[in-house]
Amino acid sequence: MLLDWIAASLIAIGAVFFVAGTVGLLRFPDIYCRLHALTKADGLGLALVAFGVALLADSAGEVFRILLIWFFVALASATCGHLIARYARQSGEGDAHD
Amino acid sequence: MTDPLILFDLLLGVSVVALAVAVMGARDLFAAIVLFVIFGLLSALAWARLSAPDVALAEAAIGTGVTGALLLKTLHHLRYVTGQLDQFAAPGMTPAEPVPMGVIAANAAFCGLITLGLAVAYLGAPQGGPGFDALVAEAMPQSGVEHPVTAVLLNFRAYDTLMEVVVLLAAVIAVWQIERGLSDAPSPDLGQVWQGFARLALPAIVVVGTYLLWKGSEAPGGAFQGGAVLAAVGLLLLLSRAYVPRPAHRGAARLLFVLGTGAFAAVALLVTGGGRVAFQYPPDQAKTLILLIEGLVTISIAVTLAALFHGREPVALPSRRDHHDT
Amino acid sequence: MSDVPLLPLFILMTSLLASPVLFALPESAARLRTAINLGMAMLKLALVAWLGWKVGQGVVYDLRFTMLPGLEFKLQADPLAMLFISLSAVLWLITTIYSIGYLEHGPHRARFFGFFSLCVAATVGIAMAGNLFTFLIFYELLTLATYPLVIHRGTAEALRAGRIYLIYTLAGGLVLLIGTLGLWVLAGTTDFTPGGVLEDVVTEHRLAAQILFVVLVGALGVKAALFPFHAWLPIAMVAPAPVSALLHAVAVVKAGAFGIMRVVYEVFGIETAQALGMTAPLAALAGITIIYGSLKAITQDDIKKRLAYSTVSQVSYITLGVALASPIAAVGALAHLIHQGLMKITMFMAAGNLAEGLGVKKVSQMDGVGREMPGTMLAFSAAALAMIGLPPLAGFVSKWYLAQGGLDAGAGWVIALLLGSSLLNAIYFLPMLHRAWFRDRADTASGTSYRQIGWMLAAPPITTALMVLAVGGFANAPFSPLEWTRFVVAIEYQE
Amino acid sequence: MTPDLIYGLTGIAVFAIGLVGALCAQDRLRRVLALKLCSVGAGFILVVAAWREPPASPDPVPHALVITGIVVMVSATAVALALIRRLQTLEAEADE
Amino acid sequence: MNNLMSLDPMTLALFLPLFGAMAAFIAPRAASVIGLATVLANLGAVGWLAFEIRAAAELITPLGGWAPPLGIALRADGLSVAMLALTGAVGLLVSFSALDALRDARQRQYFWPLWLLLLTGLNGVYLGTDIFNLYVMIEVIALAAVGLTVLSGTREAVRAGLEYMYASILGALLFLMGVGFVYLQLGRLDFAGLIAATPSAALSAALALMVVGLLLKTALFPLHFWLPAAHANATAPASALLSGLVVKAALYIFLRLSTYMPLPDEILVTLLGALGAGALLWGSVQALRAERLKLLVAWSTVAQIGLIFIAFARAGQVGLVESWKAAALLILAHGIAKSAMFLAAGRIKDEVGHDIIRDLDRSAIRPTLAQFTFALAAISLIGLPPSLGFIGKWSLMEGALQAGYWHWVVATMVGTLLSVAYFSRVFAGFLRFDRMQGALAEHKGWALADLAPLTLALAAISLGLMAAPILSFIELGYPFGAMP
Repeated sequence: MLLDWIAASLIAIGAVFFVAGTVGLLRFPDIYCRLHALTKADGLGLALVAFGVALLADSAGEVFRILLIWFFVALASATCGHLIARYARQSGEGDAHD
Repeated sequence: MTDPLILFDLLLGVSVVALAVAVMGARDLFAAIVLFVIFGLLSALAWARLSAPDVALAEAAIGTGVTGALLLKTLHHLRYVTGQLDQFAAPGMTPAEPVPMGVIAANAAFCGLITLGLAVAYLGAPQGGPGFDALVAEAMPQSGVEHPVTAVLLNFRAYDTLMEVVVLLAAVIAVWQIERGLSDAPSPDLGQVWQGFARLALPAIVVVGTYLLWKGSEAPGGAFQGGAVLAAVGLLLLLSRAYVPRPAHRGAARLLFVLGTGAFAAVALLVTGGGRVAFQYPPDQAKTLILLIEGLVTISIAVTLAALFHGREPVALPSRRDHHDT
Repeated sequence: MSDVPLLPLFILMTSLLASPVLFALPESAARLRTAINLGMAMLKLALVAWLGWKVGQGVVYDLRFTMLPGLEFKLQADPLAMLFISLSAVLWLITTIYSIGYLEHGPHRARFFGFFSLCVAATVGIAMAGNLFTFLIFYELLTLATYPLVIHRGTAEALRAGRIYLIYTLAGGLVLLIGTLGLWVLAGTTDFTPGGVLEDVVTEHRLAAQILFVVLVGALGVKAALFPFHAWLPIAMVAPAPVSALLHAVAVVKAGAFGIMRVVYEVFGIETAQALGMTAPLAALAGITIIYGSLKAITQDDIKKRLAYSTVSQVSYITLGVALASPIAAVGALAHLIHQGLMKITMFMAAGNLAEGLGVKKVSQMDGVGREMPGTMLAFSAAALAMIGLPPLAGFVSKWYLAQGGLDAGAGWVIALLLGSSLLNAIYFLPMLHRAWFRDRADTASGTSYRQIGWMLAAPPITTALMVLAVGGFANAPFSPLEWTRFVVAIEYQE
Repeated sequence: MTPDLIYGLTGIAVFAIGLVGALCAQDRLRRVLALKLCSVGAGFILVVAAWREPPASPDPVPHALVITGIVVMVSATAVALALIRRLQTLEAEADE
Repeated sequence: MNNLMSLDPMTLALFLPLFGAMAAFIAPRAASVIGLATVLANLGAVGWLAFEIRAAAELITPLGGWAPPLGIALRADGLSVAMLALTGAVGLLVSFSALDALRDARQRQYFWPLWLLLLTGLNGVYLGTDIFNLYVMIEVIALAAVGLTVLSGTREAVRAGLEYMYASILGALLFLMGVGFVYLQLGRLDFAGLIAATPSAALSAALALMVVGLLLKTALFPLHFWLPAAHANATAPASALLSGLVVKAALYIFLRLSTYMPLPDEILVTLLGALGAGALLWGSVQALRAERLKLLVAWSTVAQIGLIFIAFARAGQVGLVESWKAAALLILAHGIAKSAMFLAAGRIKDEVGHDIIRDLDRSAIRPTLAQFTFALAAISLIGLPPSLGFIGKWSLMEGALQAGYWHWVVATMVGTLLSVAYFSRVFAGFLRFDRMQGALAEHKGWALADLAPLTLALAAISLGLMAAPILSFIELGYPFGAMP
């Protein structure tokens, strides 16, 4: 029961981070700020949610798989952030308020 | 007592519709494609919610993943051709004139009318009404597999599935035909971080794809989902230029495209005889045959989807990147 | 000789099968083409003679082939058909000879003779059609086969004429299709039956039957050049002379007139047609056409145009004879079918010779041509005099019977009509003869001197002119057209 | 209120949006997107129709049909996109 | 080999072209040989099937041994065999002419697999009994057909092909949505289920969606916008296949569906007829205005499809038994004549070097036989006796007269006259030579390549004489009304 509550609060906090990241994505002026908001907030949010869900899992195998998912999503997210930043810098787009 | 998740359903439903409107309304094509990908993923979520995990997987992997990749590749090509490649968020191919309100209103009204008409018909139909449930339950023991969707796909309605693979084959032939002699947009150099990611992700994807295929006979998953995931391997290889298609590979590629369809059709034909018709697997060999077909079809699907992403058939690379090659 | 049931089919095939062979021959194979043309024409003549003999003996030929359930393709050889087939067989041979002479050096001979052959096949088919459905098939075939002949010269003018011709005749064919359908729906059969097939229907569907009559006769009237559907005929004069000869004497115009005969006699039956009150208006229309054609002919300077309007007028004699609903008039009508053919073909071939030999194409250029080309002009003169109705020539015989028939039917105005028409005929033919024989050749008129024409051009008009003399002079001999006509009329009037 | 009702109407709305888009959109790529929306809409209807009130399990046949539909659609999309790429190249060459 | 002996001809007709397509794709160098052999074998299978149908009237094979509605059955009756035979025979002759018409090796290499896949799809449609299966089949047809449309690779062809693709996908998706509604209401998707169903709102919606989708695919006015450009810009063999065969598949499905799920309202039937009349007029007017020969032929397809819908509509719900026969005859007639015409037009274009109607006479080269073929095909399309087109028109008008529908008779007549008008534009070009420059070449174009179109054109004319046996054949198995 307690575990349930902890899990729920972790997921809720994770969701808050996601919301914050999304607000940042929508509100920040240029591409680097947006990336910053997105990668940071989402990375943390994802971790919290994944951890929360892992607490609710039935078996060790399931926990393992959730962690695997977290690992790969985080990796992909980081790579994407890198690619966007790199592309923005190459095309000189980051300076413009777009 | 309503299901507590109904709120979630409502929210999801509204989001899906809103995203659909956004996909049509977004002024930037790139944004439209990204919105479309989100739309597809949320739709898949909805289908998972409707106890259709196989469909959700297929939609996420093929309907959204592969389709999204195809769309982005095309957008990239268009911008290359029209010389807009350098702009980070170029406007769409259409002049970005604002659409008059009257047109929007008319479209909305038209849209509403169709929705209304179909909704009336939908609400008049029996909900959760008759279906194949009983027939499938009755036939399952003879199907050779434990998962009903796989049984339908590869046994009860295997004819449909064969033709579906044929559609895929037709698509790749048509694409090769259409794009012959077409020059490529230069693929972007994605840098070291990307290469590292690709190296790490590749084996994991192979494992996941194979796992999906293997699980297909008893649980959600199967040839199409597995094939799509494996196709991602192909996409990664192509994007990271770890694999560059060459003319010499054409024959092998043709063979791989045809492999699944050919094996499927051959098995379907060869089981006939002794009173059995096409597709009528002998019950004791049904599982083996179905697994054989699934395995080969998965390979073909993966290769075909990757080829659809790559587009034109492999041609000799020009010595210099030239606008009009071959 | 044993009986050959497929004889009508063979006759059809002599020209139908010749056609693709002629198409396939290279332009340069002139000898072979001539051999095939003449051989087939003679073969057909022989077969027709045989068939005529058999039919005269009372043998019934009836070939059927089901095309749609209940709807048959049917060939028959009744006496009426024999009349028309004989005409076409004889004139085909003559026109073929003439065409070979006429087109010896022209382009597209393969095409010309292919369609020419097809055209004759269609005419034979029209003659032997056993029901309206079969008639329709050959009627449309005739249109298609004659169109390329009309525009054979390939000039812009020819193409314009061809387009008008095609629109008129195909529209007529379409209306005929509707009429055939209507007959099929109304009567359940389209068979040609002496006495008609609508007797039982008319009491109940009087209006429908009346409409059907108008539709059918109107459709056929297009090819028969019945006023006001005649406009295509003078325009189609741009065709080469042998084509004009064929069109006017044998094929197109006659197909229409023959069709009217079939419809009045064997679809409606003369009594039914009378009962419907349709014969009198038809006779009146024919009368109008006769006078109108003659009046228009007078004003034409172009020889072929004058002849064309003359045809408009003369063909309506046939319709008139049919519409008068008297057996005697019918004899006149049927005889005129033959007589007009012989007379008109003579004149067209003669006109063609004038154009070939002297470059004369207009009446005003005809001064003194008789001395330059006496044979041709003698033939022309004989035919013209016959056309006017000089006894005992062919035209007189038909007009005589028509007049008698008019009296028989109680239509006295026919006498006046015929007298008036003959007067008009004289007005437009006699000046031509006068110029040809009694005026001096004006050297400056056309500027061209006489060019020798071969026997293939010279002989045919003289031959047909002799026939014109013969059918008039020996009208009462056994197996003359007139005698045969009486035989036919006896059947149609079920006497 | 049950999920099938909600998602059924969702599917119909998505289909209608796609239909109107396919008829009205000017841009070539967006018309492909519109068609894709139509196919998802049709998929919704079949998935919804297969749904049964839990604990009953859904009818597997429509699921199989939708999977088939998805694969068919990706094939058609690929061909349409190839045509778009080709056409754009040809037009660009003609402009030069 | 004992296994193969127990195969039934329907399965063969499906699998032969499929294997042929795969073989032709794998071995591009041997594609022509493989293709021809496959098309021949396919015709053999169809012949065998026709033979069996004559005896048994209908054949059913439940694939996989699973009876419908769970499984999918193949079913053949007189009508479907007639369509298969049309496809097989026209396909064979088009294949022959493709040997000559496709001179580019790469075109040839892709033509065969695409065409054989198209054949697979067409055969599948004619043997299908399950509406979802039909959806998959029309997608097979669509992809292969689009591939064939753009075979020439010109800008116009690709643009037309893209429009065609959009229309095809949209039509198929409308159909799929209809399939969804059928499942929603009935819980099954086979024809037998449709026949047994009682009318309901969902089924009406399903029918509406499917019919609109099919009309889009078959290009009934005003949904024809994609057709003229697509058919006019394809290479000649592809045009022949598209116009002669591909649009017929959707028409066939429409014919089946509209009888299994009768249109709920007489007004709708009349509306379809009115659209047909609109197509007849609009297509003819556009054909009159077309500047290029192939475009004229393509517009005439629009008009002819309108005629087929008039045939469908003219007797309404009550007399449909006769209506569908007239429609089927017209479908067969158009399939044969139009493919002959497109092949002939392609030959003319190849020989003369262009297909501008106005300038057709300017050339010293006169592909006589191709022009003759064109004229013969036109005779059938105009509906002059004794062609098959005439028989179709005759049965159409006979039924309309009997039912007292004068307006359909008038519409048909007007359409016929217009077709005379626009085809005579072409004939005039063939026959005039006064503006010609240079010497007249003699009988140019007597090529072996003319043989296939000529055969088709002659068949279109002479099959009219066979109308009675054809009619009694398509009645076999009583395609409409009775079902397993």
